[in-house]
Amino acid sequence: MHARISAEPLSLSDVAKLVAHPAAGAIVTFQGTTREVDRLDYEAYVEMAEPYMRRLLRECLEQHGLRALAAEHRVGSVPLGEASVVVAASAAHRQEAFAGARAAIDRIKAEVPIWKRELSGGEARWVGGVLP
Amino acid sequence: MHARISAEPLSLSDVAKLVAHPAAGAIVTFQGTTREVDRLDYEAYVEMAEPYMRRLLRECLEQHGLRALAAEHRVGSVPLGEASVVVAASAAHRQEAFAGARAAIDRIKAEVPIWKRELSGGEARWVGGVLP
Amino acid sequence: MKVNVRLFATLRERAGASSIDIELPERATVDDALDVLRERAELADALARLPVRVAVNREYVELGAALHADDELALITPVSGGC
Amino acid sequence: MKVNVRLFATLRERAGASSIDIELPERATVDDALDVLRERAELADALARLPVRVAVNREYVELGAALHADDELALITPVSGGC
Repeated sequence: MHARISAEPLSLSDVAKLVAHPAAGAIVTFQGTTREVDRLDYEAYVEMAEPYMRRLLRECLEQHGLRALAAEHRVGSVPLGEASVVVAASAAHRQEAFAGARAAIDRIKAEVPIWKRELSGGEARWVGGVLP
Repeated sequence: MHARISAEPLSLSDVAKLVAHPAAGAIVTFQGTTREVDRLDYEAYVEMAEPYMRRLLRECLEQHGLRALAAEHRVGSVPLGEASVVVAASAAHRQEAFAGARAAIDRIKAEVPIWKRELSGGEARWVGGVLP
Repeated sequence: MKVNVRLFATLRERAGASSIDIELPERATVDDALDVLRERAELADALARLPVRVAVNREYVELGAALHADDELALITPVSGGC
Repeated sequence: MKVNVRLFATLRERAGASSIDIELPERATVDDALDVLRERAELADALARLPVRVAVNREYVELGAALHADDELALITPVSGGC
């Protein structure tokens, strides 16, 4: 179960390759990208976020009968159009791959200790979120 | 609306890039890959399949409020582990991006004039499908 | 009038050709074309066994649709694209 | 006993530090630690305004959980990762 917090730009194809499997007929990926603002600054409680994300992915894999599941979250500045998070799920069939990828990103957003600050026109503000 | 039938290997990242948009915060992709058999041979009624797929994508885009939607389908031999189809959908939020990508692949499988033959252990057989 | 019939997958293999021309009376419909095709020895078995949808000039049509000279008619057996 | 408190985002900015040490009596709970933190001038406003979840040694815990010397306690305000 690959889970990583990284300050580098994320690569969709690298994350997708991690879930390839000869018994997987379907791979679904999700990318969350900065939109409408100049940039987003992400901060993480890295020492907790990474193992928490790994455990969360294992639970999603089991609940949705996936072959493999991987996720990476970027920290630091993420400019307009770039990805802050990438999730990839593989399964025998598309139904499970879609459901597994969706569950993983829903839980990452709601539970993993990561925060973002929005920068737009010189103004910065922490974005209100969800209490885990 | 990008729709293409191609005899070349498909690139996930190329198709995903086609749907990037400054107002899109979510990109969902789907890849269908050959699993469990040595290879699949795809045959298409290319002159119809390409425009039909383009129209189908436009309908999915409108129904699901997407920013952009793209799909490519490979023809000829697709070995184990390689992708026969790639779909990418972008939207402001993940809900629409997931629903739009799912609708597009469901309709591609059920409606576009493409057929596959399974090759496994020297035996070849046309795979039963769905009448459009 | 002459109509061109496109064949794919199983039907193409049975016919040993990816397209054939058939002769139809003026004002023939898609249904009339199917009757003619079902009488051809190389397609009879497969057409008795497989359901088909018909496209004319690259659009799906109903069985009652009228045909015109030089139309391109395609026999679409159940499709299996995707993965 | 000493407990290390990790701060992030708004709380980190208010405190001007990413972690602070606090002194607690033996057998103190997470709730006791929160009471101590709410009395600190630099955190009082933010903790009155924002809900927090607490993690101890990198696991979410309930308010009644017992603390031990040198525990790492983290104040998790509403999270907004993802996109």
